[in-house]
Amino acid sequence: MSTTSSSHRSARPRRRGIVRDLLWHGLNLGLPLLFVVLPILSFVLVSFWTLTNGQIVHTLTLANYRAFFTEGSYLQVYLGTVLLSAQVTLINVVLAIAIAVFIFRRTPRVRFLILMSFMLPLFMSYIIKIYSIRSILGQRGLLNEGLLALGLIDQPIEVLLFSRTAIFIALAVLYLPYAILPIYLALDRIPANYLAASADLGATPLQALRDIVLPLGRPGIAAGAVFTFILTFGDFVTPQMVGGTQGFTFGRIVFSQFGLALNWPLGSALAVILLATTLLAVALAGLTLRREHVR
Amino acid sequence: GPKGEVRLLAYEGYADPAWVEEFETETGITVKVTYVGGVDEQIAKMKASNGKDYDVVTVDTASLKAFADQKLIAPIDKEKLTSAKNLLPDFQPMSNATFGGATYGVPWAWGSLGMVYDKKTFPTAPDSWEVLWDPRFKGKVISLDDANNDINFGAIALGMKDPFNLTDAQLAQVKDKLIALKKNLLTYFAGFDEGTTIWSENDVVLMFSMGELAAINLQKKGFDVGYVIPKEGAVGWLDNLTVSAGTENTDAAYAWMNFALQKKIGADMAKKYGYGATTDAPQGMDYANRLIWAQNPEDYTRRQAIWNEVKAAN
Amino acid sequence: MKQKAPLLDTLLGLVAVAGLIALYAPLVAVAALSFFQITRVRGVMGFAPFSLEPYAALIANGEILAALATSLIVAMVASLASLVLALMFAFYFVSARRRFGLMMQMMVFLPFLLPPIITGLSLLIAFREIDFARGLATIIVGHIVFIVPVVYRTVLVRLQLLGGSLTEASLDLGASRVQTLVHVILPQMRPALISGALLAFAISFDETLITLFVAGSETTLPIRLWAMMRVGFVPEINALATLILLVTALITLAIGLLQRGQAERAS
Amino acid sequence: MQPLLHLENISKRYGSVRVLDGIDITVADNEFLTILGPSGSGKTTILRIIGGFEGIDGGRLMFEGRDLASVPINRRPFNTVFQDYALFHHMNVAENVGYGLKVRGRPRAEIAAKVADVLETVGLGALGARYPAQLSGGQRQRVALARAIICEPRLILLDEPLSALDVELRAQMQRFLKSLQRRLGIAFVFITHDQEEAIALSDRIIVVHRGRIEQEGAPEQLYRRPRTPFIAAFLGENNLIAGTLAGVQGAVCRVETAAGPLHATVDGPAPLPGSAVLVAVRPEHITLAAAAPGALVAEVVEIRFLGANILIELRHPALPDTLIKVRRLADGSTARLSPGQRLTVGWAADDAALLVAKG
Amino acid sequence: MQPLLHLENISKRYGSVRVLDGIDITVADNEFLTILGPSGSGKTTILRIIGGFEGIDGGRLMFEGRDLASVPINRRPFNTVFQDYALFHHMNVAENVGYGLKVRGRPRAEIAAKVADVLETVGLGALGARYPAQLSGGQRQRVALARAIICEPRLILLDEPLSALDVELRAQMQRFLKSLQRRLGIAFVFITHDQEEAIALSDRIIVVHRGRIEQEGAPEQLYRRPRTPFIAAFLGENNLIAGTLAGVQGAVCRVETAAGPLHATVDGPAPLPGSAVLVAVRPEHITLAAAAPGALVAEVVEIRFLGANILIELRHPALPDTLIKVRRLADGSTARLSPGQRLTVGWAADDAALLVAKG
Ligand SMILES: Nc1ncnc2c1ncn2[C@@H]1O[C@H](COP(=O)(O)OP(=O)(O)OP(=O)(O)O)[C@@H](O)[C@H]1O
Ligand SMILES: Nc1ncnc2c1ncn2[C@@H]1O[C@H](COP(=O)(O)OP(=O)(O)OP(=O)(O)O)[C@@H](O)[C@H]1O
Ligand SMILES: NCCCCNCCCN
Ligand SMILES: [Mg+2]
Ligand SMILES: [Mg+2]
Repeated sequence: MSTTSSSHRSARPRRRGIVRDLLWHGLNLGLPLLFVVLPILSFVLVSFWTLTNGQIVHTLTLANYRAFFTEGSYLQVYLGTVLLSAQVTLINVVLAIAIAVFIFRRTPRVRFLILMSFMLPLFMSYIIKIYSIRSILGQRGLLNEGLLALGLIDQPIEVLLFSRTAIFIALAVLYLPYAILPIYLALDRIPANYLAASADLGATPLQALRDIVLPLGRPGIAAGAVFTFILTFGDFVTPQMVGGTQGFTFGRIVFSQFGLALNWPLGSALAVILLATTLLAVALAGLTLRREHVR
Repeated sequence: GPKGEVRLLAYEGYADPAWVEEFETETGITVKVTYVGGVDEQIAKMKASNGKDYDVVTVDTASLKAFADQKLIAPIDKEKLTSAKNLLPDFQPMSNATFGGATYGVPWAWGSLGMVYDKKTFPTAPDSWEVLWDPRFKGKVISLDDANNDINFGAIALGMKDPFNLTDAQLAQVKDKLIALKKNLLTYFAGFDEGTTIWSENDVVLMFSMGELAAINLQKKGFDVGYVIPKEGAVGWLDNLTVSAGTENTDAAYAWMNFALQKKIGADMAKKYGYGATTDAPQGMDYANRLIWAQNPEDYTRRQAIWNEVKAAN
Repeated sequence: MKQKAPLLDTLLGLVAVAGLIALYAPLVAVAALSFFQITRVRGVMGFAPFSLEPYAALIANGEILAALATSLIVAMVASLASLVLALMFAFYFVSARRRFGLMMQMMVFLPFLLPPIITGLSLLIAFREIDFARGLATIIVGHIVFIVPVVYRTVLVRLQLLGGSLTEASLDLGASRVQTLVHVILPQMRPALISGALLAFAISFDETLITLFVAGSETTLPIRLWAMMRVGFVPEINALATLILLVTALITLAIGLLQRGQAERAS
Repeated sequence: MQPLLHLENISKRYGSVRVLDGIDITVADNEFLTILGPSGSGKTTILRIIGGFEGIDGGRLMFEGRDLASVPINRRPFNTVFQDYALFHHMNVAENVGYGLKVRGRPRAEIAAKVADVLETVGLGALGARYPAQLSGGQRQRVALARAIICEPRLILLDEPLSALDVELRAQMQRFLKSLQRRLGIAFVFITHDQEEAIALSDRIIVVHRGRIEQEGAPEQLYRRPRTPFIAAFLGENNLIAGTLAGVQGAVCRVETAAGPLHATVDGPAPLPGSAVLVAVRPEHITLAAAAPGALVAEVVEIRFLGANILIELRHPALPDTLIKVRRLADGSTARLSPGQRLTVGWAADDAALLVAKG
Repeated sequence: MQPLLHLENISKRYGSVRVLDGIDITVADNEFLTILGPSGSGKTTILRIIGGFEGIDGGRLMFEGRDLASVPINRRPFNTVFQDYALFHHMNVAENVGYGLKVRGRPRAEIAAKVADVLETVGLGALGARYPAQLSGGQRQRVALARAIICEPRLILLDEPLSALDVELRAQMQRFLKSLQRRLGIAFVFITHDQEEAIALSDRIIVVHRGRIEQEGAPEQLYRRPRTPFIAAFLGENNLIAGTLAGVQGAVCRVETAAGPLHATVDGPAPLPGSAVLVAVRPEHITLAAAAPGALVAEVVEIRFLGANILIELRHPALPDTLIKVRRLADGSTARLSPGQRLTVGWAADDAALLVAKG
């Protein structure tokens, strides 16, 4: 336990008990090592093996990685999925910023309740929600039927479901709360008198937004973007269920290697590539935080 | 797991709560059911734990060999399988589950991957799979999403003799055929229910289905649909009860299998879920002889890759 | 003090309302369907009259209720444990040498960056290797591994903004580090902790793909739903989803009202 | 002439606590107005109301005859130096200072030049690239000051802007503020608790006490003619001796006190004889002489060195609770004094003010 | 006798900026030590090092002969009043103040009683239930003070604790601090930029300048015998006139300046004749007389009313850049002065200090 000031770091007095230090480092580095890294590392190892005639060959090679770039449509699907996730991330982060700012501009007494009303949908099973989204957006779904009944349209709108648009809508709806929460939590810590000061100096609300609220919300925005990108990039169920013939994503390819295809080496290699991508996303988000200075 | 417990790895409908209750009171053995959504999941799970988490696993004929090759299931000890006598004569030899001199599964439930059609659009049942490719029905066709069975289905639609052992050239043909179908599709679906739900919420008239249950469910919902095995034939699937290679409760495993293979259980399953039982002749499923019974295919890995290509195609 | 900006507020308000409608439409549909089932007569949509049948069916469905109970236990234990771990990691990050902090953070983040199937399978293999029986415990571990990164981020963002002077003041007044944690830091982080815990709970409660692998023969609600997708959901699922939502809403409201008192004084 | 700013009968409450009650203040163009008052008296609240950060529960706020009610903060031609600085911790010093120009869309080069200029003025020329967390308390205060003055507003609101500065810098900043005010022709509303600073800088001082205006006027006027015991004691030091008004001759009053009869001058109409009154004498107005019979003789208790001044505290046997304070220049003239010495304490009747004692 | 606290040759840098350089300070038991210095000189840093909030880059910190390096903040028997208060905003005033006792596990009733007591002392008796956000700046500062003193530590560290308080309250708090210190027998390390306060309160003053100790000593000693031009100018006002040392007679030196020869007294060994020196004369030591030929005659530029004092600024034609400041009691004796008047400026050689001018 400590504070964030770098000064405090140096202030931490040398412990009498090395034991306590060891325990502290042990817990923080050992637990993740044991429960996360070791299991996953063994998997990364698999990615350097190959499957030949249905048998795993335990020689280290880059064949699977080569396959990603050269064979079949892995690369194409991968790029399509990156694009899809990036687009959803962009839209969701923009929406989430707007919503977080909206909540932030309410009086303190109602903020938490509004925030929570945006979190509540997370408590309904996501499978059920996808089903529900589908039943709303279908050609004979509640939306079309409703619009037809109201006479607002005379033909069902078809692109709502089984299209890229549908993937967009569904992913955006499913993952929006994950973007709102971190952004709002960051805004919530902005000292009230900063806004007073910026207004005093002549900033319009929009300028205050640009210069104070968003820069100080940046760690939250980065976190929200990373959450959204990773979750959508890894989600292969939603695109599959609402994307129709367009719903084939990279996650699906990864998944398919671990079933009857029994191609664990390729699956692992593809997973490592997925990991590298998300790491890149995190690094990019991290870059935007460079200039952040803690009080 | 502890003795006195049997752990099932099963599909929905293979471990009805009523049966479980009856079995538990009868034998004093507790039942733990783990449901899976598909064979891919099932094999990944079994492989990662060397089968140690389950005692009885339902495996379809087409993937039995893969399970056996990976040493995930153990040969059946026919001595202990006292209910084998209840099997219909056709299933008695368990030839579908026998290779390398050992028998790995007991036939348990079967069905077909036939065509569901809208009776308003088709007053008479379409007789060929070709209708799915008919541009007139573009956007009104849906298809099962299952790497192995889609390739089987493509081969069958193309009239290939042995859909389970395809040459490179044949596979290429099948792939093109499936890509061509894709252009006509509204979407793929992955389970019985997905198929029927999508049907009911969209303007769909044709479906390469997951089986009888699709039609039954749609009819229950008030849709006027029919189920047909086209002239080219259709994949027949047969799920088997197998004993996990990792089991420590062999006796409990056999107890469950013997219990499940009773005629009354089979009849109940047919009634509740529309699957064909292996212990009783199912009503209305009179096309068993026209089905092309699924076998272990030439190369799963390959098929998966091809299927991925189809799905990635534009 | 809030600078007045009617245009901005209207605009943001519209986005917020649109967001709420989009988020709640699927929920409302499910809730509605739990009372009025859709009927299709020859493909024409209609609604059955109001009925509580799905709720009655739910009460009778022991299998689903058992799965629900399992899910609740798992989510409760996993989210609490994740909260504690996330806090520990966050403190480690801000206090340890930067290199160590980054190392820890990278490791903690991994499961969140990987496809869940990899996390699930790797854990399953690890459990197998050390011969650790799959059961509730392995599910909980699997969930923790996946949830911690999310909660950690949430907590860390807040902790970093907290600043050091309050901690310094507390230590100066003679509080131990633990006392400082309990009396100063945690209260300051309350919103992040509550939100973090709720988020953790929600994720765990809905976690499917990792659970699928680490579950052994235990069945959580999402696993049950996942398998049910093949042959279709029974109507009681809608009832269950509706009830869960209702209970969650009530709990959240209660917490929200409590928070409100806090906000008033401390702002 | 119409005042630049007019606070008309403003009142303000927080919940059930009334913090401002019928405040009426005018600020003239180019005026240096200081608000002085004890801690918690409502000074900051007045400033926040002018700035637009707080709403009001009664009254009006007029700027050049226009009601400011509907003018948002960012359109008010005022700038504020906040008591807690409110520096943006994510911007460096130069960015903080240049912010007001940036939001006005001024060209970069102009901003850079002005920022450099103002930073130079406040003595922070070299620290433009530092972040607030890397500054000392006084340096932060100067950044806040620089940030407010760079916009050259019509009115600058300053909440104790010099309180964290050392004497030298403070004197320098005072000179700077004063010259700035003259050069720009802008009005300053200044809060300080340092009376010497208030007196030295202000054209006018308003003393606030418990949310009300106690007295206002030019510095010397307030210092020389306090109208209430509170002002007498608050603005500079005063010796207050309680007594009863015995008689009035013109402006000179005779007051009966425990130490005997004293004389004081009344400003305005005298209270009724018999009233409880206070005689107020400034420490610098008291003369000390050798003890003489019949005079007001007190004993030196302590001699306190204050730097430029020396404070001599004496006690009169009849006034055991009141220390009589006498101020002298530390120029050596008091060298012969020592505790225990008995001296005659005296003052010119004109230097003693008569005040009505309150409840 | 071993000092209570000993900072031995402490140095500290932030990145490449060296902020403390070979600081050596001892604090004796029951001593009131003030650290004085310009803004940014390193005062707060010294306090933070004592408190344990900052590490050091060189030197040692000894408490009663024990090295404090391994003693964590919460085990150091010191309490701090932070410059920015650092109040816990989620606790009300009473909870803030009682916190130090609570973490020591004192019984509730005792805490409540002590809190009430201390709050009374700092004049916040009624505000125990308020939250920091509901207080004025000065009130917050008093809460911070109350919170630190309630624990009755061996040493109290105070970073400008009185700077937001008005004169009255400040005098009251000064008395309170002084009496507290005597009553508890604890040492105070006090930072202030108010020299008068420093002089009035301290047993000893240490002046810090650019991270180094410039001079230390008793208040009067520092005021009367500054050893460097910096101290002369920083601690109280001084008139500094530059010149060249022409001759020395005993302690009295003759200095050639633009305004002619002046006399000053040197403290210690005199510099070599020909050295650049400064003559430092306190404003209160300057006498004014009618202009006389051959004398130092200057013209009154401005007469500034400061309250108890009056500051007269004069300019000598040969010293156009130096205002000569003269301080007088505002007792009416300066009434006849007016700008433009020409007067002879004089002082006793003993009151003029000779200082070596620095590079
Ligand atoms: N984190 C930091 N990084 C870089 N420089 C710093 C940092 N903190 C303080 N400084 C610098 O160190 C010097 C000493 O700072 P310190 O706060 O000790 O000054 P101070 O004497 O207390 O001043 P003040 O009277 O203005 O409070 C200042 O010049 C300041 O700018
Ligand atoms: N949010 C609030 N709720 C309740 N009371 C408040 C609030 N803000 C301020 N007050 C009270 O209003 C009174 C006036 O506060 P204000 O800040 O204007 O005082 P001030 O004159 O600036 O004092 P200081 O010299 O200490 O800064 C104080 O008694 C304070 O406690
Ligand atoms: N839900 C039970 C249906 C079982 C179907 N098994 C067929 C396997 C096809 N790969
Ligand atoms: Mg104030
Ligand atoms: Mg400081």
